[in-house]
Amino acid sequence: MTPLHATLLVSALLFGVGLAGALARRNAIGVLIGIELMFNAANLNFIAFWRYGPHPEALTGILFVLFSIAIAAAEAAVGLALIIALYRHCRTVHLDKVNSLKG
Amino acid sequence: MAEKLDQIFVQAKHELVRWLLCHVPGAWAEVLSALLSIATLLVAFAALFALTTLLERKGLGRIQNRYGPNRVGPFGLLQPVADGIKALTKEDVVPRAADQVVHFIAPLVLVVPVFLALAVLPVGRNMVVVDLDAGLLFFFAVGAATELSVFMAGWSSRNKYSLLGAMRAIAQMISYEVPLILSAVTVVMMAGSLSTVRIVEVQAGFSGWLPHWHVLTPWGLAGFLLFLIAAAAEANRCPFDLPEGESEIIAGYYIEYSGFKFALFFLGEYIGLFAVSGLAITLFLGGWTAPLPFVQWVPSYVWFFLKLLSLIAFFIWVRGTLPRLRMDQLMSFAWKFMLPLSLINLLAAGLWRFLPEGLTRWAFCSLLLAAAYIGLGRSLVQRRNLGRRTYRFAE
Amino acid sequence: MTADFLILSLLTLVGAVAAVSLRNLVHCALALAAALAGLAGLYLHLQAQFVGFAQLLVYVGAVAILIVFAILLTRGSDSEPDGPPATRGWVPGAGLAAAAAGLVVAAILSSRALAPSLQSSPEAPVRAIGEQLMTRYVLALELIGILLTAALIGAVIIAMTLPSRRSAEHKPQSRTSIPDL
Amino acid sequence: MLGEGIIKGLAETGRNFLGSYFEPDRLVTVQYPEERLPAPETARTFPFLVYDGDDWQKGLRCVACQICEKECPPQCIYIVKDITKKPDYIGKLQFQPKVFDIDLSVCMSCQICVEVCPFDAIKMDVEFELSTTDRFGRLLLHKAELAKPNEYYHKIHPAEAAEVDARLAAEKAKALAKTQADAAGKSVSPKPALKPLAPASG
Repeated sequence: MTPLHATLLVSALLFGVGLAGALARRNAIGVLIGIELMFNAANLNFIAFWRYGPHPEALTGILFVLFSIAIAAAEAAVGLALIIALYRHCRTVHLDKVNSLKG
Repeated sequence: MAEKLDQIFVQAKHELVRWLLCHVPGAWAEVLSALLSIATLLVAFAALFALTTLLERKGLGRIQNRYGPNRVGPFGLLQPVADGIKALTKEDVVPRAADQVVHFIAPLVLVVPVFLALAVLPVGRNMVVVDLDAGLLFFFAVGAATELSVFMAGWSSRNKYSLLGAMRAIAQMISYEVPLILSAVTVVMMAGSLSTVRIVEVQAGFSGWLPHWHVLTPWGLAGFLLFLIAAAAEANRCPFDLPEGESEIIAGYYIEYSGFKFALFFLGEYIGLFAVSGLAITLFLGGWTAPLPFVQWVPSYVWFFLKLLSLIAFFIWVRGTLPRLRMDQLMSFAWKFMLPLSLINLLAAGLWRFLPEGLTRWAFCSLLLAAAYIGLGRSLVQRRNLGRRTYRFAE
Repeated sequence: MTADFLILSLLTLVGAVAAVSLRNLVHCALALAAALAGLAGLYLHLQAQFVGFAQLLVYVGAVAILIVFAILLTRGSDSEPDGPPATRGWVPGAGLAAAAAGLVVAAILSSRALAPSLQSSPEAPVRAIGEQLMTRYVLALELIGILLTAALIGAVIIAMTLPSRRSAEHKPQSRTSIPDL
Repeated sequence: MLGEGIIKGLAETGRNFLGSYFEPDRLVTVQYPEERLPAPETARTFPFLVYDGDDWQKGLRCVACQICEKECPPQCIYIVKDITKKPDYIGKLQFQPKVFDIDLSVCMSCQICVEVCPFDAIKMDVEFELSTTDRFGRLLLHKAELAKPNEYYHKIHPAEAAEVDARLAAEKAKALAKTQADAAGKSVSPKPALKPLAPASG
């Protein structure tokens, strides 16, 4: 197994774990944690392909990951602000209990 | 001779590695070299920590017209040893309600990154553990972990005061990290590099009597002062020691720590102060370079540690002078004064870069910064003592 | 496949599993921070120094702290006393995730295009990254700037309570509406 | 302007710092074990027993009347009276305490024993370095450790001791005069002896 394979496997497993978390958690913050993990699994792929790819001098993977990190930071901030607003509205962050369409 | 004295530690390391390589395989050369550097750094800064605790207590005592510790050893010089023995032999009390694992890990998460941050500081000519291409980014990245450790300590203790202290500490660290990094960015703009070694090299050299230190330019002076204030806030030093205000939240996030874990927090806090002071020296005070041309024969590491000690002395002096800020004052100072001023400083640094050399750019940058300082300061003071406090319940 | 790679990927995966399975949300957030720090280590292992440090600065320094703050601000969310931490339909969720991961793993293992991976050791100097950012990707950089500003303002507005609305809506519970840390 | 106050404050503390090296008057701390302040006249810690003369066993002023034992609020005094009278330092026969113990760990330094003692036999000491590793042995003082000469009393409380000495001397002189008068009056008539005493005591 080449290093590229190994890195991609780690990335795939990380994505699986994140997906499981996002789908199965009851808590909105837990779901957000799962989404962050999936984001990072994708980033690892970019770095791996940059490192072992044919044109590392173009730095495409690196720059993509940098932008992705910036977007992830914005996503986390907005997501958590949404969760706080949700909590203020429904007094809970358990997604099972947030089941009415009417505010 | 001067050259030899300057490089004595570097030479000693090379000799030692060569001698050790007679006994171990050659592939270990790099590991050995790194280990030797790390060991030296650990010993030097731990010794400096011991010295600083003594100096701080002595200095504060003198400021308050007291003697300070003078009982253990001559002039109290062995006081740190006594303190260390005390910390090591004290009982380690962990609250029953505490989160045992997080409570245990928190001091380690503080100490390890703080020592890591020292790795990129050039303490002398050719004396840096790693010369990273992105050294400055590394420093700030590992510094970010301390916030998490503060939270872990405060949350895991299950004590309302420790949690309050942790929340205060995190809010303060995040707020002051912005001006800290922005004022460091000016230097990066000028040096054109994130490498700490390169930044020091840019400042080596003299024009006439004056060294090419960044602090001797208008933007550098403003940046240095902003950096120093933000550094004091990052290191939880007085007057920004709200997270551990003994008189209000009884030592904040390490209220439930005792014995050796408390000593680790104490150590981490001081090493953090050294690291951020060392960075201030590297960025603005010319690192290990000599201040005047005719004292260049003095070894470079002596200059670095002299500058470090004088910065520490300044921090002690400030601690002995200023009272603690209020939380709302702290926040309005960060966001309404430090942040705009550091942005304007960024602008001034850019102008300095592109204006032609001479008196005009001096006058222009100085005027810009002075006007910003006076204007922001006036608006801050007019809002009755750094911003009026609004009470929610106690009207 | 070196020892440091194994250790770092183990740290990342164990941290990730802990982050999605632990009961206490603060533990989850700390485990997430550990996983992301391990990932930063992996980036360093893959010689992407700048990205690794940026990852550490943004994720461990900012996102983890943000999550922790959100947990503490939404009271009662840090523990889940009633029932398992997962939804009732966690079996299909986990099954779906396992299927997705298995599919990707199978694809990776059977892929022939990946086989001749290059053993070069590329460098990503900070200067080169900066030059790329300022020339080829300058539009993207500006867009990111706008996005971050918009996200900043948006987050503040979403999370902010307007004084008038709050006093109108929560007047009877005004004592409990103060976030009790 | 912002920052003026900080500079002023720094100057002030800087002056304090430097001044502490050049003006010894600034440092008011007493370096205790090496240098110590003299105890004030009215200082008091725990009681001790005064004796006259050279031999403490003979010279104790205490006659074991046990008033102090009864009055002591925390009851830290323990006295066993001697059954027989013994000659004191001038040869007069007196009762003396066989045992006189004070438990310093109980004593609260209230000085009531001193006030109630009719013989000026018990006084307050100024000795304060009493820390010991043996709480039960070393803090329970016996007669031998409690007895201290009158000269020591003069040293620690000069004015008070002079007053006490003067009073004792006056009483002694009065007693002497009375015994002489008694001796003289006994030959004449024993009856009016009480009369001149009544207004004096009232």
